Amino acid sequence: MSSFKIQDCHKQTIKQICESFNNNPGELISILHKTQGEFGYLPEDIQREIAKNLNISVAKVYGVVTFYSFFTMTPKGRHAISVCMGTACYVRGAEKIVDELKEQLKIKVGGVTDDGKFSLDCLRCVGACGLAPVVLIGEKVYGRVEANQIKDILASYED
Amino acid sequence: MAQYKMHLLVCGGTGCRASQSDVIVKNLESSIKELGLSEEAQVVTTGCFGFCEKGPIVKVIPDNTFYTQVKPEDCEEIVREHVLKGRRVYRLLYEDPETQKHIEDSKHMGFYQKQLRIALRNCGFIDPENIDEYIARDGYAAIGNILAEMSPEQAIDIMKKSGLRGRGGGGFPTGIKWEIASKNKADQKYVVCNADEGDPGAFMDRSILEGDPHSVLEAMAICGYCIGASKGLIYIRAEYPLAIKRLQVAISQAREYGLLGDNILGTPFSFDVELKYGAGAFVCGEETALIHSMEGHRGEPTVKPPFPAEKGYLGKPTNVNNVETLANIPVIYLKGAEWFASIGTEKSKGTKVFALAGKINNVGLIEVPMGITLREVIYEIGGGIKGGKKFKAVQTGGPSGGCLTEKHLDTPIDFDNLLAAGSMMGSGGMIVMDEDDCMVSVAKFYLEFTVEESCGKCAPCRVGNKRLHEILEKICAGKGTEDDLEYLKNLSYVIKDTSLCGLGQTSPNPVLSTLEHFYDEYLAHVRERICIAGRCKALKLYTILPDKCTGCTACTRACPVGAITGEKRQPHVIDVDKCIRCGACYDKCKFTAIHVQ
Amino acid sequence: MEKIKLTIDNIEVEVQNGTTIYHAAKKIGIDIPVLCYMNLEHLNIENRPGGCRICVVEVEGRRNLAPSCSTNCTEGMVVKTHSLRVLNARKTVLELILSDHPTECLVCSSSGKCDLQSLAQKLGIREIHAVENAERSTYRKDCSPALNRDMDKCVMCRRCETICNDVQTVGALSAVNRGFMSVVAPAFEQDLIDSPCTFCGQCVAVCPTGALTPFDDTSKVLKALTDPSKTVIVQTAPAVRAALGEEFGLTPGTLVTGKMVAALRTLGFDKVFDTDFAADLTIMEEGTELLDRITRYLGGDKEVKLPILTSCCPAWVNFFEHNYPCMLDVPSTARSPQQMFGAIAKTYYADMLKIKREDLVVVSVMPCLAKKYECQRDEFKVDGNPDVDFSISTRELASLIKMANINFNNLPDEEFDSPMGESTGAAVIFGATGGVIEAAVRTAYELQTGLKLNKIDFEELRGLEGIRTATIDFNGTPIHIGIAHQLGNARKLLDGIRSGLYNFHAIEIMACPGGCIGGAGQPLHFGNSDVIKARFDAIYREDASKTLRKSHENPYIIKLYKEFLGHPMSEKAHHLLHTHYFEKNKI
Amino acid sequence: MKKIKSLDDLRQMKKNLEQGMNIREKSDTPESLIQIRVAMATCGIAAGARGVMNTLIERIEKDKIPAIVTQGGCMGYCYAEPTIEVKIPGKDPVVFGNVDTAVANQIVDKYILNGELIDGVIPTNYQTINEKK
Repeated sequence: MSSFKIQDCHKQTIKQICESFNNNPGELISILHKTQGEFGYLPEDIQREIAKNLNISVAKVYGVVTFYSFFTMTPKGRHAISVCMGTACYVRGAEKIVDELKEQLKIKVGGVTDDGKFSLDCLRCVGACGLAPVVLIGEKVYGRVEANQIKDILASYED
Repeated sequence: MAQYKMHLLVCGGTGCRASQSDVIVKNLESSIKELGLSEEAQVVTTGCFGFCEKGPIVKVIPDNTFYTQVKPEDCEEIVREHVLKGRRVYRLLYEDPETQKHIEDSKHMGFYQKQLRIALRNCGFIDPENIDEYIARDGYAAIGNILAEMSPEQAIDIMKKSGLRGRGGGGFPTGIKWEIASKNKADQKYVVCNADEGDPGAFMDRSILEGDPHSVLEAMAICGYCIGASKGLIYIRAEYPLAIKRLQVAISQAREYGLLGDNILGTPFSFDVELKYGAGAFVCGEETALIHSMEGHRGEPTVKPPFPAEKGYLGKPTNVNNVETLANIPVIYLKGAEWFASIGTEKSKGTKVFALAGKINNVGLIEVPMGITLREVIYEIGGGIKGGKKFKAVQTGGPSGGCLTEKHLDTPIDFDNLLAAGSMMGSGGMIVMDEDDCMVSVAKFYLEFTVEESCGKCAPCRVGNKRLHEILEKICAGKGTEDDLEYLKNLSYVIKDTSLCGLGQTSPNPVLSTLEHFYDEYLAHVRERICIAGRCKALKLYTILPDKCTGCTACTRACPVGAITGEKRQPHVIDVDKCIRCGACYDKCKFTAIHVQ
Repeated sequence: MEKIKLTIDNIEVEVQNGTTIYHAAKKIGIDIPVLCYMNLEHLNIENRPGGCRICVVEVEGRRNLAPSCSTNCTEGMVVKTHSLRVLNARKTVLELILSDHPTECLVCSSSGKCDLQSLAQKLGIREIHAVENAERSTYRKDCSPALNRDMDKCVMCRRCETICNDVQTVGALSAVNRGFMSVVAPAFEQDLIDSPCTFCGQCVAVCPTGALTPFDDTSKVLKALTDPSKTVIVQTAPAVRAALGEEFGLTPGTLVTGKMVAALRTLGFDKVFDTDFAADLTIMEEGTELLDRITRYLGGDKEVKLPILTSCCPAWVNFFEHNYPCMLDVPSTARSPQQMFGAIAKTYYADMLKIKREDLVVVSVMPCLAKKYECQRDEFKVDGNPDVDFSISTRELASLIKMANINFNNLPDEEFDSPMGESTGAAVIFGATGGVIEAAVRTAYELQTGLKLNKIDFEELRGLEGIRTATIDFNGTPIHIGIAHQLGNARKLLDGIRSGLYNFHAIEIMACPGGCIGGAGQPLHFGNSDVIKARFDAIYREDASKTLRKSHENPYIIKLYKEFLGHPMSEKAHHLLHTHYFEKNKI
Repeated sequence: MKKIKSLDDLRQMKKNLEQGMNIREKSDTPESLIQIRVAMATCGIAAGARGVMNTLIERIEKDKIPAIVTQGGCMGYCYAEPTIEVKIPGKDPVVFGNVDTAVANQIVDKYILNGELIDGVIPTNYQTINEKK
């Protein structure tokens, strides 16, 4: 599934994270948050390592990872695109924006382009409803986006 | 605190931040410094003003000048003209959509005139990262008074008398909830703040946490005193980085002042608050699911009873209140239960915050007294429908709610009236739709959400909502039948009747309510195969108007399925059977010769 | 405790406070259908996620329908279990479940024993609405050596998850994903063989549909039986004879040893032997090892590992290989009876018949699914040829008998073949929890003390409690013994030893409830622990009926040592009858 | 920062802090307050409007007068700068010209506190900045 191979230094990082939560399985979600913040995603080996540190089953960790949409097992693109799919954005045409992005990037929602440059996701309400429809690329927020602007927006990302 | 003659309040909410309000703060500050006005004017980053449509907002105190859509490059002018010379920068003032007049101060804006801000009283007023400003506004006085003068029973009694009901959706009376939790004996109890706002299109909880975090902390402490808990937990969406940061700042400031921690204000009462992060699961808004999530498990709900008040976090009695509910609480103790109970309707007291969005002029966050009519909200506060289009419906309550139509425009909004109208208060999303919105598609949109957010534990929600969504898709694709409408109805009732938790018990509401109010639209989809709003792609009929077609062949080349044929320079025709209704020809035609039905 | 009165379907009923509607209804003979709910009362195992919503009933004054399995009765409650509203809801929900379920009942291995299927019949489902464009949740299929997973048939009752995590504490399974695609699976939806699964198979035993089924070896056995170049012999485990009859309508606890032997002969096995023979052998090896360790320990040897743990249960072996890799040198190195049988059969017996080991096919009939896995372990193969070729379960044997049109109940009783069909009472009780250690004690006592046992029955070692402890007086030396069945109890016991709570010389552990008699290959007991109790009693009845009840008295075992093995723990015995364990460390 | 040890400490602290927030509190309900607007255009500033404004703000704080001081643009009375406009609730606004710190104090003492008109009122029909645009 993923080519990630865990190294000793990774194990050390995970150990530290788990210890900072007293290796308490009740803090699993916080630990996953912190770990994903560190690695960008949660590949299999990392989940195994977390399970080992917390003395819980990997199945349990995986069950939690797959339950919450915030956690991901695939790395995001260098520029992670998120389209707000809150109702406000939806009624102001977010669907068209997603279609256009899919068309331009030739990927599905949740996918990453072959060159790893862009990834595309939908999320629920970033709370910038006044700017609907909203697209986030990395940290940058694009408001009142129209389908015909997508090409130019994407082109502005070089690498 | 230093005395400034002028305060420039800049909205630091997520919406305005997205349009660089942080840069605006910097620019204002540097211009003030440059012009030597540092002694006179102060720039304050506040929480959300609610008027997100026109963000970023800069409000100048004391004259209440309300600058909208300010850009970083406007700052120098604001300082030079307004701060230095007292002249308003007219081009940045809010323009009334009807009269096209610039309105100088916020007191005269329709958006604010009908509002009554209780939960949002400090949002856009104080610097949320400065506890001193909160204290200056009587912050922590409520908990102080309670600790000094009241027994928990007395304090609960006030809460009961105020008539405050939970703002998270259910509307359960807060005082009674506290009373139940207080009566369960245990060595440890917990106060949980539900900040897992997941309704797509509602963001009041986030705004409160970003704009007035101390109110929530103070209310949690009050609740802790009332029910006998010394630990508070805030379960907050990880997708709210700014709210998390503000809460962290607030918690550490409150701890430094000793307003959280051991022996608060020299009394025996101790209380502290910790943050727990959600990870993107709507169902975690449900109390039991939320508690499982806080314990590090999958956020699956469990059958109630036992209620959290009996057996909650780590098996201990737990009281869960949502953010907006909590934000109301300190002020109730300061101004009295009678004051609060005098606002609103008979059974719904106080105010409600709504996130007004959709096809409306003034998108934003509003707080209105219970009992206000939809008409007032849409036309007076919201400034009417965008682009002068015709109002069709308002969706309230998000994926758990339903649609209100023209006939509900004058119904006073409160918990019970909304329920009677087939919708619900929910967390307070209010999405306005106009004639271009297809109600079948709207129902489909919400079901798509539910399908994605169902936890999968119980069969009716896991499979039932999926089937509802499939049938709606079928109808939108022009393949539905009248039997499907019947089955939709039965399925919806059964899902409501049998689902385990609130998510499934309310998820068919968007379907049932649109079926009730817009049955004709459904019928048109399945009988005539027409989408009145023209939103359903598959139900569009593309034809070429022969008198307009020049035979340029642009459409023929654009058509991905070769459905368009014709001689050069002769009118072309579309083969309806081959046409996949992609609209490519429509986009390409320079002569508006493609007609869409 | 407080009593509560309520009305169910117009019948008044009085129950104790805390009783669910489901149980209150049951009390007055109203059987509310359930799907996810499971209550193994005597074993203290309950699965009550409230997820299937089949058991919903109408409660007067309540807004929505109530799940009867998890709604407690309240005073004055008025319940309707079959109103039109309830029936419509129940049928619609079942239809929904069926709309996400393959419709291949005719060829499903669970057909006829499937809760979902009988529910569809009971509720009279004749069509499934909205299936035209209905998407089905489908998953990768997984065939392990012991069991198959076809999660397309999963109804998310979560019974397997409860068993795997709460009862067995194996943690191989968890609910994964969310919503429509949610399912119970190992981590990363990998194959069970790559997971910490012990193949105890208890998940299979509780699955209400065909999602979890045993791996079927019957066709391979049939093929071997019809191959003229092969000599096919069979060994049957002690627990099988106490349960097989249930598949043919006999009351639980009916011993069918003789009929079983006759049936196996009719099926065409060349020799019908008894795993009990190997069980006696196991006692010789394991008992000697136990004595050896105790003697060394009492002699002051600090290196010696105590307590000694039994190693007959393959699921238990898997469990400690995964979970206690630091304790790999603690369990007895003695192979399980199944494997000892295989090793002797393919050497001693094959030599006796003068045939090559490849031409001898050893089949075992086991109450167990983990045995299917065990016989495929590399340690138990010689040049790729396994000591035991195929292991079939009690249920598989029943289906072979039915397939062969054998009228089981009318069969005459027949005797096992010689020499590997001879056994003592000590071997029979291997089938029940506590039996192995009792058998070991019978032999170890006599060998250690040189005295003859006055009383052969060690009642203090018997019973169905999850964890039991006893101290046996070895003529002045107290020997502390611990017993656990179900892996969750095993974990408690081991953790108790680690934390200093217990101090034992020897411990017996069995993975399944009640020991092998409650194995996952046995006829399904559907949570009725009376069935297990009856099998338990039958095992001890058989023991009591034997003239020889101590393994070291088995004349054929004595002969085997004399002719072939030398003495217990000899080099040859080590080579053939002992094994070693591997750190698996999958958690 | 130091810990707040009692309710009295908290109340004292509030008292100390509320001054800084007064301006915001007041601007929240301007219609019920006396509104004083100081013309702060270039000509006004040159004539000393900033000093006048400071004086007014200080007086209001000192005497706890329910008033709010804002600044405005040029009112068009350049010959009489600095000018201030005072609007007492329920009364018409009055504009005073040639206001220096002494006059400012006088305006507070006489007009605001006692309702007496004083010299320096600009009597003609003027327009407030609101109407002008």
